[in-house]
Amino acid sequence: MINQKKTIPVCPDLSINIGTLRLKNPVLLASGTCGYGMELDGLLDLDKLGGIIIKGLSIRPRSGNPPPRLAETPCGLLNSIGLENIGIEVFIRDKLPCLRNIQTSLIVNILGNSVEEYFEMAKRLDREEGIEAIEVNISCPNVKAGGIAFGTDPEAAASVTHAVKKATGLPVIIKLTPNVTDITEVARKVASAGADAISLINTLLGMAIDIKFRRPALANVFGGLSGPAIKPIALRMVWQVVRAVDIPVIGIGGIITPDDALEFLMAGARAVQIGTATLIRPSTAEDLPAGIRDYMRANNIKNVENLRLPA
Amino acid sequence: MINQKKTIPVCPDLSINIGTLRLKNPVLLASGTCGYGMELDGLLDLDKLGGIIIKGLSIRPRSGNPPPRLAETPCGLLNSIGLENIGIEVFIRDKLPCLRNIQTSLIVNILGNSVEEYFEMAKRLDREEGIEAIEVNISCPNVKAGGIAFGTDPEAAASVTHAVKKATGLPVIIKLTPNVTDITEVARKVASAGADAISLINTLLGMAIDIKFRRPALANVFGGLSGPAIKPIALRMVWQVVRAVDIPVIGIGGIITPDDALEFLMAGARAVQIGTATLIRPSTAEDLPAGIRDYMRANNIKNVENLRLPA
Amino acid sequence: MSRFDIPANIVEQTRLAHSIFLLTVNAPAIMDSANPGQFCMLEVQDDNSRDPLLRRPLSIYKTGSNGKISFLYKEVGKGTRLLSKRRPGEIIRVLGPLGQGFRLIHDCPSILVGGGLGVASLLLLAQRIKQPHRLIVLIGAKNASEIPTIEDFSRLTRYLHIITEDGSLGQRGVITELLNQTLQKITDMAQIYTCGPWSMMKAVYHMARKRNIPCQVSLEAAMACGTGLCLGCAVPKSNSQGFLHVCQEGPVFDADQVHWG
Amino acid sequence: MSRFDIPANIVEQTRLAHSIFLLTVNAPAIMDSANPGQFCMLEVQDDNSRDPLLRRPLSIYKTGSNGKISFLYKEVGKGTRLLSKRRPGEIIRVLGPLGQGFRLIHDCPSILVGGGLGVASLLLLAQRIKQPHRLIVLIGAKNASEIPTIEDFSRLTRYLHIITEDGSLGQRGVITELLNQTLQKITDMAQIYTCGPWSMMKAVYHMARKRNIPCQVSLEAAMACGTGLCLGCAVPKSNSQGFLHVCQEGPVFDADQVHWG
Ligand SMILES: Cc1cc2nc3c(=O)[nH]c(=O)nc-3n(C[C@H](O)[C@H](O)[C@H](O)COP(=O)(O)OP(=O)(O)OC[C@H]3O[C@@H](n4cnc5c(N)ncnc54)[C@H](O)[C@@H]3O)c2cc1C
Ligand SMILES: Cc1cc2nc3c(=O)[nH]c(=O)nc-3n(C[C@H](O)[C@H](O)[C@H](O)COP(=O)(O)OP(=O)(O)OC[C@H]3O[C@@H](n4cnc5c(N)ncnc54)[C@H](O)[C@@H]3O)c2cc1C
Ligand SMILES: Cc1cc2nc3c(=O)[nH]c(=O)nc-3n(C[C@H](O)[C@H](O)[C@H](O)COP(=O)(O)O)c2cc1C
Ligand SMILES: Cc1cc2nc3c(=O)[nH]c(=O)nc-3n(C[C@H](O)[C@H](O)[C@H](O)COP(=O)(O)O)c2cc1C
Ligand code: FES
Ligand code: FES
Repeated sequence: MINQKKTIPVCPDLSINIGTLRLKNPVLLASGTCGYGMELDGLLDLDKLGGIIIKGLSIRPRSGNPPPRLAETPCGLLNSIGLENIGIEVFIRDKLPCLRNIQTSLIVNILGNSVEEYFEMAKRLDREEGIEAIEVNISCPNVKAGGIAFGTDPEAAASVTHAVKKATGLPVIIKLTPNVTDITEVARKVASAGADAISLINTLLGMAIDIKFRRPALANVFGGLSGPAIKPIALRMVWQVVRAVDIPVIGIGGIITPDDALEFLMAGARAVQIGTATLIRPSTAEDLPAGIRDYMRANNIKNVENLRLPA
Repeated sequence: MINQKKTIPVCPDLSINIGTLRLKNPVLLASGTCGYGMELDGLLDLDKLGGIIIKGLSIRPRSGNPPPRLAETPCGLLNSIGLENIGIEVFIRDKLPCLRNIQTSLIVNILGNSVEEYFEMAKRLDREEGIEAIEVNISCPNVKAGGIAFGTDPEAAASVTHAVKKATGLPVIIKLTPNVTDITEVARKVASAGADAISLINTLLGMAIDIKFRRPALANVFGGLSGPAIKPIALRMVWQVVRAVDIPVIGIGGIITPDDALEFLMAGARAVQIGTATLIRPSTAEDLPAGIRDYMRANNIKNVENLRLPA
Repeated sequence: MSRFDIPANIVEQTRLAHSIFLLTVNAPAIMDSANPGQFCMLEVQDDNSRDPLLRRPLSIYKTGSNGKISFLYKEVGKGTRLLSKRRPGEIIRVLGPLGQGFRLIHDCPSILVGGGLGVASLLLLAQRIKQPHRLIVLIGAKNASEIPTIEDFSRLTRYLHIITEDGSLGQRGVITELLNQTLQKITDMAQIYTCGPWSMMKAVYHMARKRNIPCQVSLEAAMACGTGLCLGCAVPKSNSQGFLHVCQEGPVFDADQVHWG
Repeated sequence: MSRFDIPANIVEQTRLAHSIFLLTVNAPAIMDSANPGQFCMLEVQDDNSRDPLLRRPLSIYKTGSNGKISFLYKEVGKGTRLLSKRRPGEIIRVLGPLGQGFRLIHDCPSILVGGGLGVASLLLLAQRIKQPHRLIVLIGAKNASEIPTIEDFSRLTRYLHIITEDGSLGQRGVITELLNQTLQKITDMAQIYTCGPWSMMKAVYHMARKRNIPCQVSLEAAMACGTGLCLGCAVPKSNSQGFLHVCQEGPVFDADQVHWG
């Protein structure tokens, strides 16, 4: 057991790079589970985190799906929010000014129904100060291709990547959907198309039925599954993608404790995002950097990348 | 709410048909979680079940993967048993004679590394008395096609189905793997190739890392995820496949309570299989037929197929 | 808006009726800033288990002395069942106070209309009404055992009227009858505050609107966060333009804002 | 082979040392058929929660009068932590007795070698040894607090030897030293029964083999079912031909059968 080695204790360095983006530690808040940041006021010290990823923005405001939008499942949460958001312009006008004051990296998540929409949004954000990277949600339906998600079609995923890269000089993180046969195929395409990093996983498509009322638990029938239930699947995909591409991977899926985060970092993730856990306990992410540091110190590991396991 | 209707109580009929196979109720034990049946002696009354599906058999005995083979995850279980089994001949010689005495339908699950192996096994089983149907596990690596699972390639899945149908007159149930982008595509191919029924889902590919020992929790690195954690995904796939093909679908994934089983039957499954739950509490399946019957009686539903929700 | 996420000590857990419990915890910070109609999110389960995954929203029923707050809740599913097994001395995480509570309108009669466990969000309100002689409390339930905390209200007003469907307590009938009787006696402006099943609140709202009496309703929705992070707790707006978010803009709304369907 | 899955009443839950507990439940059927070295699968958690999902295997430590059985266990993770919070009066599901226990070999000295909590599977064995004057019990641990139940053994034999790494109880050192001392005194045939950490049992086996003394070992493996259903609890066979299944063919094996690696 490594932690029995008796050596001079190191002072672990938690900072990491994702392309040209430097984060003070590898813990970020996941899009859609931290609102526009301000909602966490007084409940979580954003400054302690590596970064925060804003709720997915679309070109125009979206009011989302009808309720019920939530259903609890064993160790999981199904949601069909339907990408409700205030739209990119209102965000820039009303939210961005405050967000510029936080002492953590601000990443904006975008979603579109066409390659053009992704391009437009990336271009628009590129003009604004205070945004350090763009995360691109490609789990959205590709309207031109009959509504199949961009992320389940490697070519479409590559087109979006290309377009966004052309539109902005900011680091571009492509967020993959796990609802595919071979995640490495999509990852490779996206990497070749110029993505600076990949984050995964978005939610898994699931459903629940309310047997009392004899109808699907969600008005939208299907929803996205998140939370601890999906951690083993997320971890497997991170492990696979880390070994398939050369760009950094950000791991997401069911992380609650420092141990969970360490599993992803050992799988080879450069950083992690905390989603559902923030909903359950807003301060969750705050304790992770210290927990990761403690483990690194106990095991004499100098920096985050050295946590990665071989093979 | 339906259960407030005041009508003459019906006497629900729990029997169902799957092709020419008639089961006294829609509750079966899933392959790989009930051994060869005898292991449950004294712990579960097999006679109360619709059927039992024997541990997956291969043409020759297999000793399986090295340990550790199990890891617990939130509401889930990862296994990498590696399809350890005694082989079809020893099964027929040593186990089948006893199994002929049980008062429930006996279904044998088979697995192979080539279309020919599947064909051979189906032919062999066809000669034996007491076997009422064959379930075909197509999550196995297709050795000729470089080791990709048959089940992730719709054409390969269809070839296996064809071969097995040609080899036997018994009802053939194809068991699908959920690790695909579009489960309905595989289901349609398999149905067109002549399958009598589809069962799903097999386990989802996952992994866990032992951060104390800094290595994957399973010696095999990846394993199959089962248990309540996967229920929402299984249910979604059953819902999709029921609406995509005309043959019966058997739902599997995380079922523990009668309510869980009812969710699958409402999604349109003709029957359900109980896997991991039997490992945790061997008698789990025994209580399900009565629970389903109670619900049907309370809601004035005459037979299992009427549980299915519209759309 | 101060909110606190506190590991609170359980002080009391009392079964008041077959499936109704009163839970009291020690949470001074939450007590200090709690307003009528606000709620908390409670971790029902031990930290070593992630099932159930989500916290459960419960209205702040009472604030006691010494930093205590109480919740009045009904065991309806696995979350509340697990909650009911927690014992005094155990620690439970409580996040609150959350949401926008009732806006107190003084200088007119206050009519509180509670259906069943809906009374859980009305007691604090009843206590804060500045003119207790103009406080009218109407409570309806299926039967007496659904409303085991009537004395908490009878202490506050002479105008407490109870109706049960089986007549086991108060009049026999449904709450809208009580409200009808009450409204017929009211001549000046009034304010209705209501909490209970959706269909009851809908009926109350329609009666109020007919008489042009403003009506505040306390809504429920499935919640994951309770703090506006997830946008899960949506309820359609009356103008069919998008959604209200119960945890953040509510749980109390002007009934006019809501699309009652 | 009778096995029972019983909702058992918790009679006692005692913390014996910092992280070591003694749990006693009422399970007459299991008690009646329990043999030394057998184990049970315990549901650590309330039925309303599925996390942790699996039961936990624990050796049958003691069988008392009136149908009681006891488990001696260490809190090492979330399952045992939750188990340690269960209180007398609560119901816990226990499945057992499971597996193949020790085969009792009489007419020769019995040497029981327990490492730390490995003693949990040896007490019942010590009680059933027919010739108590030829019973030798060797117990090793990191420190005294790891082995808080020494008196249970001292009651059964005069030949109880204890060794701890820090010398806080008995000799200072490791158990193989004790075994070495003992084996030097043994002239006739003997039988070794051992349970403890893998590396300790491996060392014990090697010492036994050198002297041609048969050695039974009680193994552990991650388990899902404990009943032979899942084939998860595999341990490589000595001849490298496939695997032993700890829950069904074990947990006790002839040490020769096992591939010690
Ligand atoms: C703002 C707010 C305040 C509340 N205050 C109280 C209170 O003071 N006292 C009280 O007893 N309850 C209150 N509730 C309802 C309470 O939160 C639910 O009863 C509880 O979450 C159910 O959890 P469960 O796990 O026991 O039931 P589940 O197993 O989750 O569900 C059991 C049944 O209850 C229904 N249900 C679940 N959650 C809700 C919900 N949020 N609203 C309505 N029905 C639901 C389900 O559809 C199902 O039929 C409040 C809800 C909200 C949103
Ligand atoms: C046949 C058998 C009999 C046993 N008898 C006893 C007993 O009498 N008293 C007792 O204290 N323990 C006994 N154990 C071990 C006990 O089952 C584990 O300590 C327990 O399951 C751990 O559960 P957990 O959730 O607390 O730990 P987890 O959170 O599951 O794991 C915590 C740590 O313990 C390790 N661990 C988990 N399970 C096992 C296991 N089965 N074997 C070895 N290490 C494990 C993990 O690798 C991890 O490092 C026995 C095990 C077996 C197989
Ligand atoms: C309520 C909710 C809303 C979400 N909204 C978004 C979103 O707008 N954009 C996005 O890329 N991912 C969104 N996600 C996915 C999360 O960012 C994350 O990828 C997923 O939940 C898995 O992580 P977790 O298990 O930690 O929650 C959302 C998840 C939840 C639960
Ligand atoms: C330990 C274990 C072994 C399994 N072995 C097989 C097998 O041999 N053949 C097969 O088709 N499925 C096998 N499965 C998959 C189950 O039959 C079932 O499809 C899956 O576990 C999902 O159901 P559950 O969540 O109820 O367990 C196995 C599952 C487990 C947990
Ligand atoms: S419950 Fe999450 S926004 Fe209201
Ligand atoms: S634990 Fe399942 S076979 Fe041994």
